[in-house]
Parts: sequence; structure tokens; C-alpha cells
Amino acid sequence: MSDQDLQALWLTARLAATVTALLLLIGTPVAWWLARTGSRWKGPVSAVVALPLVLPPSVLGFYLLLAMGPEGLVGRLTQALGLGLLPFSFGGLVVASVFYSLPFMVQPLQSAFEAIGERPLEVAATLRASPLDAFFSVAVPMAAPGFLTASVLTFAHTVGEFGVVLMIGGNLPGATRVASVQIYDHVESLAYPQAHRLAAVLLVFSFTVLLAVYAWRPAARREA
Amino acid sequence: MSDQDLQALWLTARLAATVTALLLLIGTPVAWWLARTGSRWKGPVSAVVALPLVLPPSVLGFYLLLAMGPEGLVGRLTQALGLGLLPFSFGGLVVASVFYSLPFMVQPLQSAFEAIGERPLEVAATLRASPLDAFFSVAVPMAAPGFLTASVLTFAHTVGEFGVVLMIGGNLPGATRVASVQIYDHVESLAYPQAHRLAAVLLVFSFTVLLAVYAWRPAARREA
Amino acid sequence: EKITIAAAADLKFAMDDVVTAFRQTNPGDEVEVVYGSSGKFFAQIQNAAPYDLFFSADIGYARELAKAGLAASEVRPYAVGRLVLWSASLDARGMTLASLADPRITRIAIANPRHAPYGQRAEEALRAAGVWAQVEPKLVYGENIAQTAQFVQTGNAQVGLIALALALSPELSARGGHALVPERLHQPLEQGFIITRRAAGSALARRFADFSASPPARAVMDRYGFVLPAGAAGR
Amino acid sequence: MRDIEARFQLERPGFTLDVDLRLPGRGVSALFGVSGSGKTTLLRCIAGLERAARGRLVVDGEVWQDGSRWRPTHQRPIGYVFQEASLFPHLSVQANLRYGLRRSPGASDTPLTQAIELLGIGHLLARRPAQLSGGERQRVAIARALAVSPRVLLMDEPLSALDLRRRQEVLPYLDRLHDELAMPLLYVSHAPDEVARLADHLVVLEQGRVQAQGPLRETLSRLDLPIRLGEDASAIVDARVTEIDAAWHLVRVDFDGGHLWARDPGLVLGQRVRVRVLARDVSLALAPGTSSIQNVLPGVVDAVGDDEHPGLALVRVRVGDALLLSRLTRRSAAALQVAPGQALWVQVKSVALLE
Amino acid sequence: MRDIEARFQLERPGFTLDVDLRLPGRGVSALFGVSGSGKTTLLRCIAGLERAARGRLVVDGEVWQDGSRWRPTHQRPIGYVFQEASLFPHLSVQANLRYGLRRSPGASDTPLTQAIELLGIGHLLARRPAQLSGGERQRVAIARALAVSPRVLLMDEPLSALDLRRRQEVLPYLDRLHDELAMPLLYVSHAPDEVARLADHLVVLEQGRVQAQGPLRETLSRLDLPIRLGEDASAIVDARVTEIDAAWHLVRVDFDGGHLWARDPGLVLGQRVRVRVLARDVSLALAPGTSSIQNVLPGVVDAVGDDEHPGLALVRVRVGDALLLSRLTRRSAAALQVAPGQALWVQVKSVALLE
Ligand SMILES: Nc1ncnc2c1ncn2[C@@H]1O[C@H](COP(=O)(O)OP(=O)(O)OP(=O)(O)O)[C@@H](O)[C@H]1O
Ligand SMILES: Nc1ncnc2c1ncn2[C@@H]1O[C@H](COP(=O)(O)OP(=O)(O)OP(=O)(O)O)[C@@H](O)[C@H]1O
Ligand code: MOO
Ligand SMILES: [Mg+2]
Ligand SMILES: [Mg+2]
Repeated sequence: MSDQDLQALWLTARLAATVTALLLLIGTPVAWWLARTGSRWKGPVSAVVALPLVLPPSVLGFYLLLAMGPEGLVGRLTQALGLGLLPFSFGGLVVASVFYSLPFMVQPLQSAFEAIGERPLEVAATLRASPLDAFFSVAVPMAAPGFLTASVLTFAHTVGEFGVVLMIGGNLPGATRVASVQIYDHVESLAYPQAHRLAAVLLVFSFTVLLAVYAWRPAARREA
Repeated sequence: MSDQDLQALWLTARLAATVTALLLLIGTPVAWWLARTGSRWKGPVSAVVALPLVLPPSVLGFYLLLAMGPEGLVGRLTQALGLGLLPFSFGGLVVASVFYSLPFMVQPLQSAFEAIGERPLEVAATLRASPLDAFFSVAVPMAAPGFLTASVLTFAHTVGEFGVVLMIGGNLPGATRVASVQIYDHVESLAYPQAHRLAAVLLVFSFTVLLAVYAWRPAARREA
Repeated sequence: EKITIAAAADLKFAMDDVVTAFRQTNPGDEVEVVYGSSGKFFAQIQNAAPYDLFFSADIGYARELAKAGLAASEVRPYAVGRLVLWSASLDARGMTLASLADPRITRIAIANPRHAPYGQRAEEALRAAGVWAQVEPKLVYGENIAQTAQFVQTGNAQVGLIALALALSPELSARGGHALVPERLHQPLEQGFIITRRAAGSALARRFADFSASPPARAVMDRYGFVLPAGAAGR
Repeated sequence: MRDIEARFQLERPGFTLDVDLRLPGRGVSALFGVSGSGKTTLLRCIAGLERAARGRLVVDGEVWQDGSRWRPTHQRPIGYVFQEASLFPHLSVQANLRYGLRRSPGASDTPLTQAIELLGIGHLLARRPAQLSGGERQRVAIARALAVSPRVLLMDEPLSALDLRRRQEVLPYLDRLHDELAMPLLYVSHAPDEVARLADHLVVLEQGRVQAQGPLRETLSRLDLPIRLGEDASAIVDARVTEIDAAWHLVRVDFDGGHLWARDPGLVLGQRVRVRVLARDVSLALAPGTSSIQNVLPGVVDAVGDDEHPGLALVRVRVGDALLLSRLTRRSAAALQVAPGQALWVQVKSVALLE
Repeated sequence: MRDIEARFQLERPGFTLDVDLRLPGRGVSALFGVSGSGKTTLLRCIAGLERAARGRLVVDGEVWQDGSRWRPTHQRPIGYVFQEASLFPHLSVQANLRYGLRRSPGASDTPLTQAIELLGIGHLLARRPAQLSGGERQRVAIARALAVSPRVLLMDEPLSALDLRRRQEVLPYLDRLHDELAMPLLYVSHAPDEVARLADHLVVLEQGRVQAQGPLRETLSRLDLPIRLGEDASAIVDARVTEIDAAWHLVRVDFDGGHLWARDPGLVLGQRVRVRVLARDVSLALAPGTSSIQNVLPGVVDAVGDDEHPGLALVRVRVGDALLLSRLTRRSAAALQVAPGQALWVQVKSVALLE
């Protein structure tokens, strides 16, 4: 495997890890709110969260490119803030992927939170746990399988991301040329053996990680 | 909007619906088995099911193209069965998408089944329900939110599918030119207004569907 | 110094060799090449993509960018592409466009005529040869010319209309022969490049632009079947 | 042979179930034992919910489990009331009740209709389980188990969340039920009065093993066992109604050793009844006195045993053919010089007619 | 004012809670009522788990709820034992027990250590809740609620899954607990013996409304109420230990109206005790006889009332300052010509010393 391949793999891992971490921070409160609110905004917010799903990645990438470009709304904002432009940078990929993978984090988490029900949180409250405390000490551990599913889906989905990255990444080695793009490049260059090799590495690596994750997977907890 | 655009939208809807229906059939037993087995194959099978996630769609598409081509294993099989070759056909897209979207069906369903626990099924058995009967009359309705999440993720993911379709679709109007490809084509042809229009239609349509689905969403059931 | 070049997919092998040649004479410089479809590069450059030179498969894209003020140089033609019939499973050497009507040929790959220059020319040629009506139902469309070649190479399409440059590449020439499509059957595949606005101050970009018109580069291009457009020599 | 033959071994970390039971094919068998003694586990084995249990189970001549044979739960004609109500949260009360009924070919609506009325849950049919109180949930669970017209009824503390009055309404119903349907009922309970009232057969479990089993009457009059029943040690006497005193709402029941007056639960002349006499209600005297105690019978001391409490003694007195238990302080026993063979008067403050 | 003042209105489909209670700031208040009468709902209101409830709640002078003021559950110093054990399924027994303790600044380990020992759950600490029996779960839930050293303890039928022996061990402990900690205990129970044993104050709920409330002694000796207690109608007498008969394991307790002998639960001389005398254990006689009944006291009939059963009467007899209840057949009452003002002998077969 070439240095470029290794670089692409490493970039992919960094991107997926960053996006998963950010989405755990962003998606968890959203999922929690959706799971427990009775607000009439619940439906619309759910739909908005799910929207990135139905947008084809290349289309999403195109519109993100327009939005984050020098004439786009986001682009003007980031420029005004002195952040420069997001497309064609690692930061841009992260922002786009967070947006793109949001539903993969939120939906499984929401289901997991809903499955907990009210009672454990009521019990926690009677045992002096503030809502925040109960969230971390009861809801989060009880939703552990959901967190696992959500994180695996998010991480994997980011690793497998292609259309968005191709559009707003610009295929820059070390910054935006992730493994999926690199393999695609190999394929487009008709360099099949190289493509096979990198794909195999990605596959074996992913399989190993998944196997480890599932071996450690917390058993679903039954009511007590 | 042109006829071609409408045709692409219709094709997309058909593809997503077919894939979701098939995956409900295929993914449900897999998820059920994973949720309840104590077998040591559970980890490996979970990992295999999750694998399509980490494969970039274009890469997956490329290997499906190889596998389903005249020299590939699948291709030889389909030819021997008199089915011809799968690439560049609606059937091929369906097969590829089923493979590609499998984890989106299986993982939320598995979480939902796990959250049910043993007790309701034990109760059902004492009330004369065979395992199959209990599955349909207890597990499925109790996992309803999970089915919804899984179906929405699967449907949406298929609508948004691009890389795989691009690789094995061949862009044939009415057979494999789905909306995502059509929008991309507009973009590539610099026909931005057409791209915007189709993307907007797709967006509004999807949002409406999602909103309807979430409005109807069964409230998560609490323990009783 | 460092530059990034966006190049059309048909240039893949030729440009790699040009860059190798350039590096030999300019060892201290870094040159990255990104290949893709011209339409996508166009959209990206409009949105400030960090490409210093853009080698388009259709000179039209380059002209559009120049018109929009996104070029730091005039539009320079650098090659005229050629279409060939190529197959991995059949012997394409004796084929003509008329052979495509043969019912034993069920799948024919061309690039998407809507946005890929090679696709547009392929359609023109098929029409001009009078076989469009018979051939059209058998067509499958690649997103760009490289993907079109892939369809053929994997055997999913028996024949494809691809770039001569690709058919001459080591990967494809080993698998099957090709037959040139007569130039008169379609508009010329005139290809052009620009230095983008962001590279206005880059000496390296200018040097590479100049190098690409230099004899060593031309030799490489010739090897891949790219003829120099009439009147472009010496610029 | 309509008996239930149940032999099970089940290993769990820190607990082993190892029982060999023969339960009568009709009537109520009470499962008694402290928390954690394996009562629930035993019921689960019988229901076929513990696949890991080895052993043999024959019900009514049919082998439900033996070596490799294994009849799955849904093919065992049982009714099971779980220790926690365990209603289906996704179904209304009505749908919960009909769930098993719909799956029991040939079962009639009648038991369910009766149960709904008797358990007072008619007004709850449209609700979801989450909208019920604890006792309401338990009542729905009982009705649901009865609706399938089971051939064996397994009940794990079904009345624990019910108030006294409701319990007193449900008990005679269960009583009648197992009688009419000639269906054996396995009943886990911590309430000795429930056991004494309902049970024909008693199984005492301790740490997963059978400590005692046998017909209730016999088991109850064993002086080494009643201690487990504490305040509720009692004897059972079979008798017949011979007089009804309508004015005072009393009935007289005769048995071999004499007669007893009891309040009238609405009996008819000549009816056979089961009389429960609590040991704590029986005092001994050397002569019959004049007190509000109406039932004074001559008897002969049969045996003197220990009570749970060191200050108390349990005395078994033969009254005619019947054996009564009396619980008194050891000091009183000494003062009266109670010893086997001694003749004395038995004062019975009150008795309960169970049927 | 260390009282609890609780006024709540809560509307539910088909049910309305509307109560106005004043509960003593120490001792046990028992909540009594049939299934569905609103007991759980009331406890939930007090715990702050029903945000929809309007009303006013003042505990120990602190306003927990009033109009717009609302103290959230986790800031109310309560201990709550839910009707279903509701252990955290993801935590071990040990972690369940320490959950609240860790969040109660200044709370000591002692209550938990004591509770673990007394409830016999020490060997279960490493288990998961799913691996416990029903009674074991309930015991863990009780210990968990006690561990937070609450200032008010709310218990919703905490002993319903416990066997008699365990219950008899836990009851004195709860007794001592609320005594030592001077902490009010609100206790929902269906078991009259528990209520009679523990409670100082009784609240009877019916269809969401308070039907009766008052001190236990007073409420119990009301002749119109004991019927709710059925077999367990009883009177409470305060007494002091005056003699210990070690040989016979008996103690003598004196009260204003005389003395009673009871079995010795391990008391010390001079100790104050609460004596529970069940109406069913009290018979009346015109003359003291020689029977195994040790406790015979002179008394005067105070009132004659109705029992639940038409054949029975409840007679209230004044013995010194104390009021005892006797339950006898109307026929006996007639035979003895029982009437207010009549002097007679009260035979008490057995009494329970509650402390
Ligand atoms: N979530 C709910 N929605 C609607 N009604 C409810 C809900 N919870 C309880 N109820 C009703 O409110 C009434 C009081 O319920 P509550 O749980 O307070 O009764 P309880 O006195 O505790 O009874 P039990 O002894 O059976 O536990 C009942 O009629 C019950 O059906
Ligand atoms: N899933 C399990 N894993 C391990 N041990 C268990 C499991 N379930 C129950 N036990 C243990 O097995 C023993 C018997 O449990 P079982 O539930 O049969 O008791 P029980 O007699 O029904 O008690 P209770 O009256 O408290 O309900 C207990 O010691 C319990 O801790
Ligand atoms: O090189 Mo192209 O833009 O795929 O025809
Ligand atoms: Mg149990
Ligand atoms: Mg309740």
C-alpha cells in the first residue's frame, strides 16, 4: 500500500471519529428532547432531522458547496468570522458529515431513550438525582445499546461517505482525500489491484473493529 | 419539471418502496435472531450485517459490478438461472440497494426487539401463542417505533443512494436513472435551475412524507 | 511551491506521464493531480476550489470560467481527443459503428451525452453513422469516460465508445484492441485549460502551463493519441 | 391417574432447584416458602418457561417433559398469573383479556365474562395497562389467565396487591372455579389465611427443596409444621350443616366430635362444609364455664408440641374423630397439667366455614 | 409545626383525586382504601411526580408546592418505595443501593448497612435485578429508599411480596426506624395487621376522596369503621413491662385497667409497649373460669355496635382507662344480656406486643 493510501485511511479514521464525537454531543440532546417532548414541534423537528437522509449525498454536497462557498450564506458567515471558507478543507468535511449523518445518530438514540420509559427517571428523582444527573446515570447507561448502534451507524456511515466528500472535499491529499475517494480514484484510473488492496484493508479493518464492538456490546437490559 | 424528472422521481419512489418492503422481509428475521440468540455467531453475523455501512457506496458499487458482471460469481449464477445480468437493470439496483441498506433495517429493529425483553413473549406463550404468533402479535407491535425508524432510515437511505446506483445503474431512463442521478446530471450539465427545481421537489416531497410519518408515529409504549 | 491540477478523466494516463516528466526537470516542486469529470470541476472552481490549473475535456467549460472572471490566463487549447470503439471481450479492431447494430451486441457503453464531452461526440457519431435508432436501446451511460471504460472492462457492456487515450493505456491496451471512430462523424473534441484566478500569482502554475505546451509534454500527449489542435502549436 | 408428577433439577448461581412432587389432579395445591425459596422457579418449570430445567413432568397422564421430550409452553393447557402483572403494554385491557381466549379453540366466553364481573374490571376495558392502578393490573392479569379455560392454573401470588374486601370476593370465586372445572390450581401465596382457605394440598419449599408435602389437613395437624404458618396455624374439620338459626344468622354444623356454631355465610341445610379452626382461637379448660364462647367440646389431648415461640405450646386434641390444634402459653399448659391422654374441654371462640 | 399539610386536586379520565390531609409530622400514617381509590396517586403527588396536580403541600414548615411554587422531586428529602420494585436494571444490587446514598450529602452508611442486614440481602449485592426473586427485589427497593436517610418515607405496599416471617422481621425494624429518626412514614397497605401494628394515624381513601382520617386508636375504636378491617378489628392499649417470667418466656404488662400476660418478644423491665388486642381474641364472661385463657379482666360495657356480618356484634368494653373491642355472635351477646353499663369479665386469649 502506498503512502497516499495510508494517508487516506488515517484521514478517514480521523474524520469518522471526529464526526461521531461531535454528533454524540449534538445528537444526544436532540434525541432526548424528541424522545420526551410532547411539544407540537416534535413532528417537524423529527422530519428536519431525517431530511439529510433523503437527500442524495452528491446533491447534498452540491448544495453545501453552494451554501459554504464564497457567495453562500454559510460561506459569508464563516468569512465574516474570519474562518475562511469551509469547502475543500477538513473542517468543511466535518461540518458536512455532521449534517449528513445527524439522523444516524439521532434516530437510534431516540428509540433507545423512548424504550426506557418514565419509571426509572422517576425512581432516580426520588433518589435525589437531578434531571441532568439522572440523564447521565440512568438514561445513558440504560440506552447503551442504542448509543452503540447510533455510534456504529454514524462512524460507518462517515467512513462510507463518498458523494458529499467528492463534492465539497475536492480530493485533496491529506485534507479531504479519504479512503472512499482514494479507492474511487484507483478504480477510475483502472488501477484495480490498488483499489482491491485498499478496499480489502478497509474491509478487514472495519470488520475487526465491528467484531470487537459487537463482542463487547452490552447485553440489552431487561426490566427488573 | 420535465417528464424525465418525473420519471426519475417515480423510479426513485418505486425503488425505495421495493427495497424497504424486501428488507422488512429479510431484515426482520435477521434482527430477531440477533436480538435473541446466545450463539457465538452473533458477533460475526452482526459485524457482517454492519459491513455494507463502512464500504463507500462507490466502492461497493464497483465490487457489485464485478460480482454481478458476466465473469462475477453472482453474474454467472444469474445467467445460469436464465435471469441475465443484473447491472443496468431495475432488478440489479434493487439487489444492490437491499445489500447496501441491510444494516439500516437490521440495527434499529434489533435494538427495538432487545428492548422488549423476555417477559411479554413468555406471557404470550402461556396464552397459547406459538413463537411465530407471539412474534407477530407481541414483538412486532411492541417494536413498532423501531419498525418505523428502520423503515424511514431504509427508505430514505435508498432515496438518497447515489454511488451504488451510479456504478451499476448505467443511467438508463425509466430503469436506473433515479432522482439522485438525475439531479447530479443536471449539476454536471451546469443546468443548475433544473437541478434546483428537482432537488426542491424531492425535498418538499420527502419532508411532507416524513412529517406525515412522524405525526402518525406510535407513541413509545411504557412498561405496564 | 505546490500546485493542484484538476484534470478531465480522459487525461488520467497522459497527465500522469506529463507530471513525471515535469518533476524530472523541476525536482523541488510539488504537483498534485486530481482527476474527475469536467462538469464537477467547473462547479467546484466556481465555489473557490483550490485548483491552480484546470484541464477540461471540453474547452467550453474553460471558456465559461474565463468569462466569469475565474481564470488568470487565456483559455489554451491543449489537445484534441479521439473516440474509439473498444471491447474487452470481442475483437474491436475491425469494428465500425455499423457493427454495433449486430443483435449479438446487447450492451454498449458511452459517456453521458448530457455533460461528458466524449458522450456528446459519441452520440453525434452514432447519429451520423445512421445507427442511432438501432443502438440507442442498448446504450448504458457512464458518468464520465473512465467509468464508461469500466463498464466495458468488467464485461458488463460488450463494447464502449471511449477515449483513445484510455484505450492506449497499459491497463486497457493489454485487454483488447480498438478501432478509431472517424473524426468526420463528430465535432472535434477540443480540450482546453486555464490557470485559475487563485493561482494568478503562482510562478509554478505558469511554469507548468508552459511545460504542458513544451516538446517533452507534447511527446507524451502524442503517445496517448492526443493530437495538438490546429493553430495551437507554438503558443 | 389425573395427578401431576413433577420432578425438576435446575442449577443457578447460588441456587439449585431440586424437587420431586406429586400433586393431586384436582383441588388447590399451595406453594409455601420464604422469599427466594424457588416458588416462582418451580411454577416456571411447570409452565415450560425454563428450558434449562431437567426432569420429568406428567400432567393428567400426558408427558409434558421427559428426557428429550419437551412440550413447548404454548401447547401446555395452562393459565399463568405472573408475580408481576405483565400485561401487554401495547394492547388495551380488552385486547389483553381476549388475547389468550382467541387462541384457545373451543374455549367459551363465559369464564372471561364472569371473571370481568367478579374482579370488577368492566369499566377498565378501554384503558391501556399504563393507566391502571397496581391492583387493577393484577385483576386484569387474573382474568386474562382464566379466560383461556386452562386445565392447570398456575398463580404466583395473584392477590398480593388486592385489598382485603376484594380478596374476600375473589377467594370464593377461585374456590368455586377449581371445583366446578375440576382443574388443579397451583397457588403461591404468603398469606396463610389464603392457603388455609383454598388449599387441599400443601407444598413447603425451602432453598429449592421440598421440605414437606401432603394433604392440607394432614400437613396442618402435624405439630412440626404449623410453625411455618405462625399466627395462622389451624386445623380443618369436615362437617355438615344441621341447623340454621335465621334470627341470629348462625348455623350449626355437626361433625364426629360434636357440633360448632358459626356465623352463617348463606348455607343450606345438609350441606357439607369445611371448617377451619385456628389454633389461636382454641383454648382449653378443665370445666365448661359461662362465657361468650359458644363452642365448648369435650376432647382428649393427643400430643403436645412446640410452637415457634418458646413461651408457647401447640396442643393437638382429639375431638371425636377430628384433630384440633390449640395454641396456649406453656405456663397455661403447665397450670392445666396438659399431657397426652388427658380429658378436657375445648373452647372454640370462632370458626370459619370455608364452603 | 412539623405536620404534613397536603391538599391536592388531580383530574384523570374517570378518576379525580381531591384530598385535604393533615398528617402528623412523626409516626406512621397508613393509607387505606380499595384498589383504585387513589393511594398511589396521592403518594406520587407528595413525591412531586405528578406535575399536573394542583394544590398545596407543606412539610415540616417548608412549602414544597403551592400555586406557582414547585419543588422538584429530587429536592424533596423523601424516600419512596414504589408499588413495583423498580430497580435500575443496568445496575447491580449494590449499585442500586448506593445510588441514592451517593447523592445524599451528609447521609451516613449506617441505615443502609442495617437495612441490608435486616432485610437479608447481603448475599445478593453482586447480582443484577433480573436475577432476583420477587421478594428479593422488593427488599432491595426498601433498603434503597432507606439509604438516603429521608425526612419523609413514602411506602407503597412495600411488604406485599414478603413472606410472613420476613414481614415479621421487617415490621419492627420499620417501627424502630421511624421512631428513632422521628421521620414520618406514609404507608400504603392492604394488610390490616400491618396497619394496626405500625400506624399511628389512619387515612381511609375512597374514590379519590378522604373518607376518614385521624389517630389510629381513635379511628380503630370507632364502631363504624373497624368493619373495614374485617377479621382484624382491634384495639390498642399502652402498657409497661412489669414482670418477666424467664422460665415461661412470658412478660406481664400493666396498664390502667389491669395486667396482661403475653409471650416475651425480648423486652426489658419498665419498657413501654403498645399492646394490640384483636376483637376476635376477646370473649366476654359473667364469671372468671378456669381455662387456658390467662388474661381475665373486669370491665364495663361501653357500647354495642354492628359488625360487617349480621350474626356478629362488636362490643366496646372499658377496662380501666382502656377501651377494648370484643367480637362475638349476637346470640352470645343476647345470652349474656350485654348492654352498655353492664359489668362483666373480659377474657383475652392472646395479645401482641408491638414494641
Ligand atoms: N395514568 C393514568 N391514567 C388514567 N387513569 C389512571 C392512571 N393511573 C391511575 N389511574 C386511575 O386512577 C385511579 C387511582 O389509581 P391509583 O394507582 O392511585 O390507585 P391505588 O389506590 O394505588 O390502587 P391499587 O391499590 O390498586 O394500587 C384508578 O382508578 C386508576 O385506574
Ligand atoms: N435469573 C436468575 N439468575 C440467577 N438467580 C436467580 C434468577 N432468578 C431467580 N434467582 C434466584 O433463585 C432463587 C429462587 O428464586 P424464585 O424467584 O424462584 O424465588 P421465590 O420463591 O419465587 O421468591 P419470592 O417469594 O421472593 O418471589 C432466588 O434465590 C433467586 O435469587
Ligand atoms: O473526461 Mo469526461 O468529462 O468524463 O468526458
Ligand atoms: Mg417469586
Ligand atoms: Mg397503587
